[in-house]
Amino acid sequence: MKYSYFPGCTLKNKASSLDRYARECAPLLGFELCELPEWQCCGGVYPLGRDETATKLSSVRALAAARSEGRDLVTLCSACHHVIKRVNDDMKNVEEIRTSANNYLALDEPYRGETNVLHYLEVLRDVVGFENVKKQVKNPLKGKKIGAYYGCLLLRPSGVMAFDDPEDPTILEDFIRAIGAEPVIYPYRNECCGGYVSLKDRELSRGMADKVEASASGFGTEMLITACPLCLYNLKKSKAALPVYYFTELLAEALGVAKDS
Amino acid sequence: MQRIGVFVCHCGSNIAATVDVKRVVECARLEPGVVFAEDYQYMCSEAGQMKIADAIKREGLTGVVVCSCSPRMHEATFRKCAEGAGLNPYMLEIANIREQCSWIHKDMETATEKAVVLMRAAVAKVNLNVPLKSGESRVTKRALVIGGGIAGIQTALDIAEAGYEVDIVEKTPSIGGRMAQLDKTFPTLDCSACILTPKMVEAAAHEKIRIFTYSEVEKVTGFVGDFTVDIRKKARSVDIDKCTGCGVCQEKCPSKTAKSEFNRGLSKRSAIYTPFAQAVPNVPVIDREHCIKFKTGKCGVCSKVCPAGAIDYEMRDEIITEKYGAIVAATGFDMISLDKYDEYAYKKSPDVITSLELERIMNAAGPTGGHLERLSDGKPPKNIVFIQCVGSRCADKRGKSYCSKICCMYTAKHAMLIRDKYPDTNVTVFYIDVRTPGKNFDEFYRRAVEEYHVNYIKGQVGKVLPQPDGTLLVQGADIIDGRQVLINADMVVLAAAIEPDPTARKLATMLTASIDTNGFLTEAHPKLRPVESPTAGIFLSGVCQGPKDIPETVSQAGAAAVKVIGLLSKDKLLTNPCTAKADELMCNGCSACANVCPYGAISYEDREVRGIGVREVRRVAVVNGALCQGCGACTVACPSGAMDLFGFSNRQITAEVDAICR
Amino acid sequence: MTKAEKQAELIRDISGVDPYKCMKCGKCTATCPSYAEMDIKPHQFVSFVIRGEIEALTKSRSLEKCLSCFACIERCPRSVEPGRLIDAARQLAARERGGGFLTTEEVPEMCDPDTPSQLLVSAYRRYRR
Amino acid sequence: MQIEKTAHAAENKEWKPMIVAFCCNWCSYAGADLAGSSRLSYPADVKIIRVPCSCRVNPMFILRAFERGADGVIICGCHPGDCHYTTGNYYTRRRMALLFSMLDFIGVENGRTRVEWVSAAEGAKFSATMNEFTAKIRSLGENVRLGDLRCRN
Repeated sequence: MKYSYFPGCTLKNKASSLDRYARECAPLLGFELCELPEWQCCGGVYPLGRDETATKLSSVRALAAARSEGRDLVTLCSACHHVIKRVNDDMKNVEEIRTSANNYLALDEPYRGETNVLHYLEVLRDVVGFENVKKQVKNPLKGKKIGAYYGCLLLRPSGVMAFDDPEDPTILEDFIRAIGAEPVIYPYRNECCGGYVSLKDRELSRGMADKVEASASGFGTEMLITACPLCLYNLKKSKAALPVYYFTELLAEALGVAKDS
Repeated sequence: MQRIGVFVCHCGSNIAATVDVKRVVECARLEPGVVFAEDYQYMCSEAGQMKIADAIKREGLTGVVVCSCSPRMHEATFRKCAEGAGLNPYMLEIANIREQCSWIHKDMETATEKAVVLMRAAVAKVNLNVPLKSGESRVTKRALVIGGGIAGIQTALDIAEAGYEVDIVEKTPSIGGRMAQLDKTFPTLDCSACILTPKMVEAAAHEKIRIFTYSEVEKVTGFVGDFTVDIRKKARSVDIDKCTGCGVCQEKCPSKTAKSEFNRGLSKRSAIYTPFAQAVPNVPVIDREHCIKFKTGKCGVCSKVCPAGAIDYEMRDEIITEKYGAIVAATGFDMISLDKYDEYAYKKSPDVITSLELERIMNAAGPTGGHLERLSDGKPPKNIVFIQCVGSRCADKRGKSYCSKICCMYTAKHAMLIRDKYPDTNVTVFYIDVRTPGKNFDEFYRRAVEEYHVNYIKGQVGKVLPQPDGTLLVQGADIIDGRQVLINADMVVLAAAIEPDPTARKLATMLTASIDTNGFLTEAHPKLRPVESPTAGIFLSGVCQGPKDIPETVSQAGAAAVKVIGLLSKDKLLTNPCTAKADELMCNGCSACANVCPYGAISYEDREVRGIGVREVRRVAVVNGALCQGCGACTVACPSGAMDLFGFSNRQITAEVDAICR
Repeated sequence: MTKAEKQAELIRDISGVDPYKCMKCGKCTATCPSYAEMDIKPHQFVSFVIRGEIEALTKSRSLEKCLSCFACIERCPRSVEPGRLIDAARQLAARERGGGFLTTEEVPEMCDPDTPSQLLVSAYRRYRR
Repeated sequence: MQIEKTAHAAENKEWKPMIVAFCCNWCSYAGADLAGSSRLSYPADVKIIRVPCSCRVNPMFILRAFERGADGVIICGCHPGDCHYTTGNYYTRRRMALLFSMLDFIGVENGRTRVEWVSAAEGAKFSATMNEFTAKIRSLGENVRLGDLRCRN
C-alpha cells in the first residue's frame, strides 16, 4: 500500500526522528510513505475565519497533489494533520471557500475535497490494525508505563477531525499496548500543553505543561509520547522533566528498527 | 348548481389585522355558486354559529365555506353547526386563512390576495362536494395500557374503577417502572415505595385488570374501537400460577454475575430473579443469557429447590391475540447514555454517577444498603458536586434540545437529604438555571439553600479530573462572581437528560401514532388535546409524551383514563365517510388497488355491470367502508381511474389546483 | 449603521457564530486553560458582540491569551463556540491595526536551540494576522 | 403534451412564482399549522392543498398544476415509517421519483418538484423548507407551460 506523505517543516529539522522512524517502520507494517514533491508549509494554524482563503492555499496544493497521485494523504505532525484535514473539509463542504480557493489556484481541475486525509496513527489502527503491529514487535517495551499525550489538535473539533472520542480517546493507548507497554490514563492527556504561547508567554504555557506532567507522573507515568513537535517542546520544558518521545521513536524501538532511543 | 354561503372570520384581530376580510367577502360574492357571503368577529362563537345556521336556512344553502382558522381546530365545530341547520356536514369546507395566511404574512395586500385564493379553492371544492353519511363501527369494551410504570398503573386503575376491563403490558418482569427505583419523592420527601407499592398491589388485585409482565406488544392492527393486538409473553421459565414467591430459587442460584438492571448495574443479581423485593407479580424469571442450565445444560438447582415445582425450562414465548377499543401508551423514559460526555469522567471513575444511580445508593434496599458511600472505596464522601443539565438544553449533536424538567427538583432533593443525614458533607450544585415551577417547588429549593446551606453556583463544569489520590478535581465556572472554581470532590453526580424509552419509536410505528424529533409521542393538540394522539383511539400517559414529574404524570394518567372511558362508554362509533369507491363501469378488476391497500379493505366481486353499450358480469373492486381509512393510495394506483375517494375526489382536488393556479 | 454595528456584523460573519444561541452556561469559561489570564472571559465574548462593544474586544488581552486549543469549541452545548469569536476578533484587530503583538526583531531572543519551526509559524500566524 | 413559453413578461407585471404544496393531513398540514401558530413566515406564493395522505396525490394533479401555470409543486408527507396509514409515503416516494424524472425530461427541471417529509412537530422545518423551495423557484424563474393536447383537436 502506498500513501502520499506530507511531512511538514518541523519534521525536516527539529523533529526529524518523528519523520525518519515513521518512514522506516512503514515497510515492516506493509505500507510505504511517498513524500509529496514540492510540498509547502501547511500554514501552521487553521484559520477559523470563514473569509480566510490565502492561508489555506498551501494545504489545498498538497491535497490536490495527492489527488493527482491517486493516493490517500498521510500526515504525522498533529498541527499539519489538523490544518490539512480541516481545509480538506472546507473544500468538500463550504462552497465559498471552495470557490475562492479554486479561483486563486486555477488548477487544471478544481479541487473539491476528494483526497482522504489520514494520520499515521489512523493507518496503524484502521489499515494495518494494532493486532498486526503487535505481531511485528521484536522488542516489546515490557513493563514500561507510558502516558499518551494527545493534546488538542488531533482530537478537536471532533466533528471534523473524527479521529477518536475527543473526551475519551483510545488510539494512543491501544498503540502503547501494541508495542508491549502499559498505558497510563491521566486526565490531562487531552488538555492543552500551552501551544504557540510558549514563544512569548512562557509562564502561561509552562504552567499548563506542568499540570500535564504532574498529572501524568501522579498516575505513575514513566514517559510520555506524543505526535506533535510543539507539544514535545513544551512538555520538555516543564518542571517534572519526564522523558517525552515521539510515538514513532518507540515504534521503531519495538520493531527493532532503531537500536536505542 | 350549488347554493354556497361564504363566512369570513375576523378571529378578533388574528385574521382581520392582516387580511382585509371585507375584500374577501366581496370577492367571494363573485365566485360561481356563491349566493351569500358575510364576515363576523368570531365565527366559532355561538353568535357566529347562529349566523351560519340562519343563513343555511334562510338562503337555502347547499354548501358552506368558512374562512377561518385551521380545519384541525374548528372543522368539527362548524360541521356540527351545519348539521344542526339541516345541511349535510360534509357540504362544509374550511379555508385556512389564519395559520396558513394571516399569521405568517405581514403585508396586508399579500395576505389578502392569498386569503382570496384560498377561499376560491374552497369554494371550487364545495361546488363538487356531495353529501356523505358516516357508517357505524363497534367498540370493544376493553383497553390496553402499554407500560407498567406509575403512568400505566394509574391509567389502568382509573379505567378499571369505571368498570371497564384493562390489560397492562410491561416489558420487564415487574410493574413499578422508574418510580419503584426512587428513594424519596419531591417536594414532600415521602418514600417512593410507600406510595407506589399499594397501587401496584391494588392493580394486581383488581378484578378488571390483567397484568402481562415480561411481555411486549408485537403487532397492532385495526382502528379506534376495534384494535387487534398481538402480545408476546416472553418465556419466564417459571409457572406464574404455581410459584409462591418464596425466593429460595434466587438464594440458591449459583450464577450471580448478571448486573442488576433495577440497581442500574451497581450490584449483581442471580440468573433467576425478581427485580426487587416488592415486585408485582412476585414471580421470578430466568435470564437465559446468564443461566448455567441454559448455557451448559447442567445445573437445574432452582428446579431442585423449588417447593412448588414451578420451574419450567421448556417454556416458550407465547403470543396472545386480544381485541381492544382503546390503547394507552405509557412507555416512560430512560436516562441518556453518557458515553459521549467523558469530560465528566463518568466512564473513568466509579465515583462519578448519575442521579438515578444515586437514588439506588440512597435507597435502603439498594446496593449499599442506603449508606452514602463511594463505589470505589466504600468511604463516605465529604465533598459532593452535582452537575445539572448534562445533555439537556443542548444545541449540539451530543445532547437533547429540551429541558428534562425533573432534574432541578430531584437535585435539590438529593442535596437536602444528604445535608440532612450527613451534616458534615459539603454539597455544591452547578446549575445554569434553577427551574422550579410547581406547587411548593421553589420553597423546596430555597429550603435547600437557606436551611441546608447547599452551595448553588451558577455555571457549568468544564471538566472533572480524577486525581491520583482518588479525589475528583472539578473545574467549573461561577459566572456570577466571574471566576473559575476548582473543587476537590469525592463524588460527582450528573443530572443526565432523560429521553423517551427506546421502545416508544417502534411502538409509534405499530400504532401509526406520530412521534416528534426527540422521540416523544406527539399529542393531538399541545394545549387542548394533550393526552390524545392524533391517531384516533390512541392515548398518551406520562413521560412518553414529554418530560414530567410524578404529580404531572399521575394527572395525565387520570386524564388519559377519562378519555378512554369516554370512548369505551359508547356502543357505536361513527366512521369516517371519506372512503374510497370504485366506479364499476371503469374498473377492470386488475387488483392494483388491493395490492397497495394497507387495510385489506378491497376485495373483488363478480358484478353485473351496466353502462352505455355494456352489459356484462365482470370482476370489480369493492371497498369495505368499515375497513377503509381513506388514505387514497388505491386511487393513484388504479390504472383506469376507476377508484376515487369521497371528500377528496379527483375532481375536487383538480378544482382546487385550478382555483389556485388562476 | 454605526461603525461598531458594522464591526459586530463583520465578527459574526467571519466567525459564523450566532451569539444569540448562547444560554450563558459558562462551560467555555469553566473549560478554558487560559482563563486566569483573560480580561474578557470566554463566556463574555458573546455579550460584547451583542452589545457591539467591538473596540473593547479587539483591544482585549484575551486575544493573545487564547491558545486555540478548541476546548470551548468542542464542549459548548449550544454550538456557539466562543473560540471562533476570539479568532474573528483577532483577525479584525490585525486588519485594522496590523499585528503588533509579535515583532520580527524580538523573535531571535525568544528562540532556543530546540525551538521547533512549527512554533514560530503558528505564533506568527496567530499573533500577527 | 406540448410545451410553450408563457407570455407573462409581456403583461408588464412583476412575476410572482405560483407554488402548490400538497400536504398530508396528519403530519405536514399540522406542521404547516405549527409554523403558523409559531409565526414562522414563508412566502405567500405557497398555497397549500390538504390531502389525507401524500399517497393521495395523483400525478395528474401535478401535471394539471403545471398545465395551469404553476412554477413549482412540492409534496409533503410524514417521515418514512411514521405514515398515519403505515405505508402511504413510501408509495409517494416511488411514484414521484418516476414522475419527476419524466417531468425533467420534458422540461420541468427537477428543482421545481420536490418531496419533503415534515412531521407535525416540525413547524420550523416546514417554514424553512418553503422559504428554500420558493427561493429555488425564484432562481429558476418562470416555468414552461404544459399543454394538454387531448383538448386541442
